Amino acid sequence: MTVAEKTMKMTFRQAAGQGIREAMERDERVFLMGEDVGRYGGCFAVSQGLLEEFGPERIRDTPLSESGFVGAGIGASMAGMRPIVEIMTVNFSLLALDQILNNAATILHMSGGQFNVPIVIRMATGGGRQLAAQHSHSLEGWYTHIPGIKVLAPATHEDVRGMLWPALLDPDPVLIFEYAGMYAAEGELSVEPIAVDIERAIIRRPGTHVSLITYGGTLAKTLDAAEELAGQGIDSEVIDLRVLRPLDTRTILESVRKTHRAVIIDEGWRSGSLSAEIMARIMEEAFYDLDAPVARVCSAEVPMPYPKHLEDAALPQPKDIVRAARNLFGETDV
Amino acid sequence: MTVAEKTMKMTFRQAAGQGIREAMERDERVFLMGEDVGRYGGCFAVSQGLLEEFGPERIRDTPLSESGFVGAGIGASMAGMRPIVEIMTVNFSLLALDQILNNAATILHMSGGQFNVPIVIRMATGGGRQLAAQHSHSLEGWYTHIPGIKVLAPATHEDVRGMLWPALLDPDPVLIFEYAGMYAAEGELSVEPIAVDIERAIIRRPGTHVSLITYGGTLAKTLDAAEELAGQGIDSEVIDLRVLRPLDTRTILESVRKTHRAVIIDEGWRSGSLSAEIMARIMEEAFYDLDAPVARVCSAEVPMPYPKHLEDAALPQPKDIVRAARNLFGETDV
Amino acid sequence: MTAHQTTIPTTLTRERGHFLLSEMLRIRHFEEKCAELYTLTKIRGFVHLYIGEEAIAVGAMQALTPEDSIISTYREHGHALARGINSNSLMAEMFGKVEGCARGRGGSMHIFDQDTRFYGGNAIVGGGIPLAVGIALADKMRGLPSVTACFFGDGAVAEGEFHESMNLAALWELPVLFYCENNLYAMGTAVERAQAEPELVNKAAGYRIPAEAVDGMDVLAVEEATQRATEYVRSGSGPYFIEFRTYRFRAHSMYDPELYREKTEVEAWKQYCPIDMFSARLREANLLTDQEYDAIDAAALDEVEASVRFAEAGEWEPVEDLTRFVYSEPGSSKAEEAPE
Amino acid sequence: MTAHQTTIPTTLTRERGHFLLSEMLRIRHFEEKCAELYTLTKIRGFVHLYIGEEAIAVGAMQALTPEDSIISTYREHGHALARGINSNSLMAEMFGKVEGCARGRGGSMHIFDQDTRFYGGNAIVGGGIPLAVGIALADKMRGLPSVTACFFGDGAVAEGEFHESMNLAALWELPVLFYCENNLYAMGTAVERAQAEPELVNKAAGYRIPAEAVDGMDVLAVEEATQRATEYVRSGSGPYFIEFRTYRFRAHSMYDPELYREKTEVEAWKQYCPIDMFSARLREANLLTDQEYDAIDAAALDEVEASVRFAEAGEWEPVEDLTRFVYSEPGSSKAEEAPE
Ligand SMILES: Cc1ncc(C[n+]2csc(CCOP(=O)(O)OP(=O)(O)O)c2C)c(N)n1
Ligand SMILES: Cc1ncc(C[n+]2csc(CCOP(=O)(O)OP(=O)(O)O)c2C)c(N)n1
Ligand SMILES: [Mg+2]
Ligand SMILES: [Mg+2]
Repeated sequence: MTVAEKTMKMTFRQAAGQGIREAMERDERVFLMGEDVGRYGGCFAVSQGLLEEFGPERIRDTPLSESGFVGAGIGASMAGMRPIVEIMTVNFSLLALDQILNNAATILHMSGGQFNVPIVIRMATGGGRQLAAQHSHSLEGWYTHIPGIKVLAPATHEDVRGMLWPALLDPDPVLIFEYAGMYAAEGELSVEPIAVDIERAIIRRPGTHVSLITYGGTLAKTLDAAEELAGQGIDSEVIDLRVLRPLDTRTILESVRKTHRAVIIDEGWRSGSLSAEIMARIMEEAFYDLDAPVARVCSAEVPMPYPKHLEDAALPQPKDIVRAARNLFGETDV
Repeated sequence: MTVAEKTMKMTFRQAAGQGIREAMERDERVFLMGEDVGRYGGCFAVSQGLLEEFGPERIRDTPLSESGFVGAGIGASMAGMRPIVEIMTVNFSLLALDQILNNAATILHMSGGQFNVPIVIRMATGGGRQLAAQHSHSLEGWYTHIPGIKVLAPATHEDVRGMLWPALLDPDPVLIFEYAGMYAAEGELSVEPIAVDIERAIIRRPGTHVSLITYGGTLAKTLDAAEELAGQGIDSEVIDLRVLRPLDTRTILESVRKTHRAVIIDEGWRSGSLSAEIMARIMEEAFYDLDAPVARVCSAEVPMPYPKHLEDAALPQPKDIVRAARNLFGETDV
Repeated sequence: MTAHQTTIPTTLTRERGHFLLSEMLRIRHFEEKCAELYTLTKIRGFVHLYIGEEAIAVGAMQALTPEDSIISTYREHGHALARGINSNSLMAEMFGKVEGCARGRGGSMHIFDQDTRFYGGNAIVGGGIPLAVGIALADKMRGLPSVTACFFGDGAVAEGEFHESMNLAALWELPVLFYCENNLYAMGTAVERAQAEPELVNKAAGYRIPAEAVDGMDVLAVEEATQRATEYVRSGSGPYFIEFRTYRFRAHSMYDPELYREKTEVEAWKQYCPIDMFSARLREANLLTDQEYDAIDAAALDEVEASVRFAEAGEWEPVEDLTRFVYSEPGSSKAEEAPE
Repeated sequence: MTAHQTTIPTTLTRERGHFLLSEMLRIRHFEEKCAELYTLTKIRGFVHLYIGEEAIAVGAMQALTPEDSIISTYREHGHALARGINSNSLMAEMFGKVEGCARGRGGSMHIFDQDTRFYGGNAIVGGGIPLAVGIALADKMRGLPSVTACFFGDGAVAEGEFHESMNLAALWELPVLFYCENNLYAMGTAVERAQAEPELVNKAAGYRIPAEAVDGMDVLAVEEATQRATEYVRSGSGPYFIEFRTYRFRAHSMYDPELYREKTEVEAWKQYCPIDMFSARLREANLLTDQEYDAIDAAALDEVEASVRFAEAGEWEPVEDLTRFVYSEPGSSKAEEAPE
């Protein structure tokens, strides 16, 4: 084993924290700002220990003022710093949406290219923890509608750690959505940081019969479904989009042109979720390659209910993915 | 001509105002609240004259506090009133989005059906007036992602006046998007108010070769394109969606099953606009009826530039619709 | 924290003293049970305990009539119980059972109850404050004598919605009681590290709203101040702001390792436990015997145990009903009251 | 409005007096020309004139160095000119020509200029205020002695972002000059119908920010106050808030029929025209002759006429470039400064 291949184990939250640590060490213009990132250690303990390492100037606790501190991050990025702004969860990001859409996403353009906004905004997303209707949104797909920003969704330990630095190098605003349900998961990643390509999707499982297209929190469920399908003779290709805006359409199309069938899986509410845009692109560019209509597995169109059995029913599950994929082959096919 | 068929002429803004007047007269629980709806007469002069008619309690000027007064409207609706809350334009609605998504859309559900939120929120939308990057959004499609709210987009004088009362009768939150570029347009409408069906789309022009599916501000452009296409031998059916959530999928599918071809036209930024969801539904339910992939004509993915020639280029235009429709037939077809 | 009252006004009857004590004990035991049930995974999601702050909910509710309204936060079990929401339906809600006051859809953070005009626990910090303004606006426009009590934390004061709501309520002279429960922390952020003006009572001047700071560990002080405030607001003079100085004895939620405060600080504040202090004062004034205390305590415990049995026996909502309550159901519509 | 100063301090030189007068006249003529060009449809979209308020921009800019930053609103032509943005590129921007300071992409409401650290006209009321906090934070973290002047209207004070930003700046002791241009109206809404506390200067106390109200029609009063404020802020003492009392002589934008205020009120305020008052004082103090005034006036007019010629001669950006500046272009990226 060469040095670069040495690996270590840590949780998803630790991997995210490690990414922050490495970025802070690399560039002194980088700082982390958000509610309870310091003394509390981060509401998901992502930044635990960083205050001690980097001090309160660079690990900056903010008051509860999402619009204020996101706007401040935008301003700071325009004036020479490289802020990582943490919004605790996507649910609270609505309070900062004016700053994100009307300022972060437009200023480069409005200023005719003079002022870029090199901010990184991180937030947790997703349901599945019985947090009910105001704390379970999966709105990352929604953010992909906004020109001027980039949207990333790490689905692995390597990605959550390794996407941050390229995101900081990006001259434009980058939003990173971390799936909250993954924070506690243990995983393996290389000792030396690996720079992640934040332009391209990645194929997590090659296959030939059907393309299962997903990202973030539903990747694991999709891989489970792929295993199940394999047992039933259906060989799926699993695409982890990773970059939700701009979408890596090429990787999607190449896969669909090979498999002729696709299922999109995302945790957004069905109508208007990212799945719709992907279906539209496949319709536009690979219609004649399809052997069956593209299907999708999304969340039920309901504010998240608190009880577990209802939440489970509202969220995409491996069995739903399996069913959707099998349907594409009709009853007797394969 | 019978009494019910008597018509009158007025502008779109007056028709909207007339709808408010009629609702205020019908139900004393109805009141209008928003920035400059009173003394100023409404930023688009929609409510001009209403202050004098109904007084400052029911035509209620608010401070610049979008989150505050939208939230107050939600509270007032829960406590027995029927507020019409005006947000000047969709661009500022981002400041109130937390209230709309996390409260208006969830409270009925979170309370297990106890508290409904019979609020109507009106706002102007759309570009085309050289108002540049922060004042030209078309985000109504975005709002259709939210379960728990209903989204209307009147495209005619009759609709902008006649949708308000059924929206107020609806026990749940209804958002009404008025296309700002239409306010000055003269049009005809019946003297007696006609209740508009806020469940169904409407076919504005029957046709057999291709379905042109649109709503609101792009309806007129689409009808122009349909005329142009007719001259070229293509007979289009123009669907005005009117109700953007919940979508009247049936009317869409019936039309597509008849024409076998469709173009969606909306002013949202292409990626993730309402067009994507409609394409997804056609994919899911009418894939085998299609003779060509569904196409779309949307706005360029750019914050709106100020100069007219660039804005025109960014927005969907009749010629783009014509081109997209013709493309569906190939060069030699028809 | 300044000195706490140690005596009892002579006007306080034995019965009333016992009632207030009982109300605080009901909340305390209910929540201690919740913590236990959480470790048993009977209750899930986020649970925020009110332990240490009971005097505020109990004191403040005394001034309200059934026609008044309440807006609260995710830390609302105390408000819910003190407002009179049945502990059975509250516990069933904690479990997520259909017998819960919100059919189990809301859970700990979203207690709603129409009968008591309890307009919800809101889990977006500051998100409930504009709702309170709106409820008060409706009441005023309808000519009702009702007031709306709006509870929120010190952390919420930094949010824009606080500012917008204070201004609206004052501008329109609405009957809102702004009740700030300053427990010195918003999660791990101490108030002086979140507020340039940490004396939150001083915020009200910027909106010309009368305000006072009140010892939130003293149920009688709370009761007295909120009676005055409620009368003021009910008389049509506009809103009122009270900063209750208090402390949460437990972690922010069940996941919080409390790295941000010293154990000694917590211990010091526990000396001011609202229940202990009040029962000591009652004893001092010969209004409470040990036996009486034990009986009150036991009754509170019994009620909690009964609520657990009730919740355990409750039903899960059928999965087929998943998408109910996204839109109103025919028949449940308020629109039927409409004139046309 | 209280009495205005009518004399001139003896320290004011003739040259300086002429300069300040000239600056105000440049703005006045520039905007009068804009109004004319608007009716000719050379300028489109929304245009908000600063006429009547020129003393604030001109006075306040005197205290700033080139390293300081400015955040403004859609009513920013005055700030832009006083800050030193070339009138040619400003007028070209109004036309939407590629020679405009923002390549014509922004237009009247979005003047940006990197050279003068002019961080933009922002058309979302209150939306620029958090940006100012962030710029000041960056400057402070980088150890620079720069300050950020943030202009906004009385209407913006009601927005949550004002509140959040004031708190952040004060909490972190950031070098922000909060400059509230209180022209008594937000569109058609008079300040006393929008603010429960219409004395906006009193808002600052809620954040422990020092504050004063200043006669915004008096360029010398503005200059003096902003010099003091800027020194205070530059010394590292934290933010400062000034409420400038002023009035807009024209409609809110080009579409406003001004139903909400009496003509007599407008006429009364026009008596306090900052240009007339200041030139009268200069004459009174024998620092200005009629000839000199005419020469200054003519130079300002000439500059404006030249800017129109410049703008007319400018180019439209090619349509093929429509989607430029959505993301940074290779080579323009600031990321290249990054260490790795
Ligand atoms: C808008 C928003 N931001 C962040 C959170 C996460 N959060 C939940 S409670 C809390 C602290 C609130 O503190 P405070 O208002 O003092 O109330 P307390 O919990 O002390 O009762 C935070 C930051 C949230 N729920 N909503
Ligand atoms: C968030 C937001 N709400 C509403 C508007 C529409 N609007 C533009 S200017 C204005 C009035 C602002 O008044 P003020 O802050 O006093 O500034 P002034 O125009 O008087 O200079 C309004 C309501 C807006 N641009 N942004
Ligand atoms: Mg607190
Ligand atoms: Mg103003």
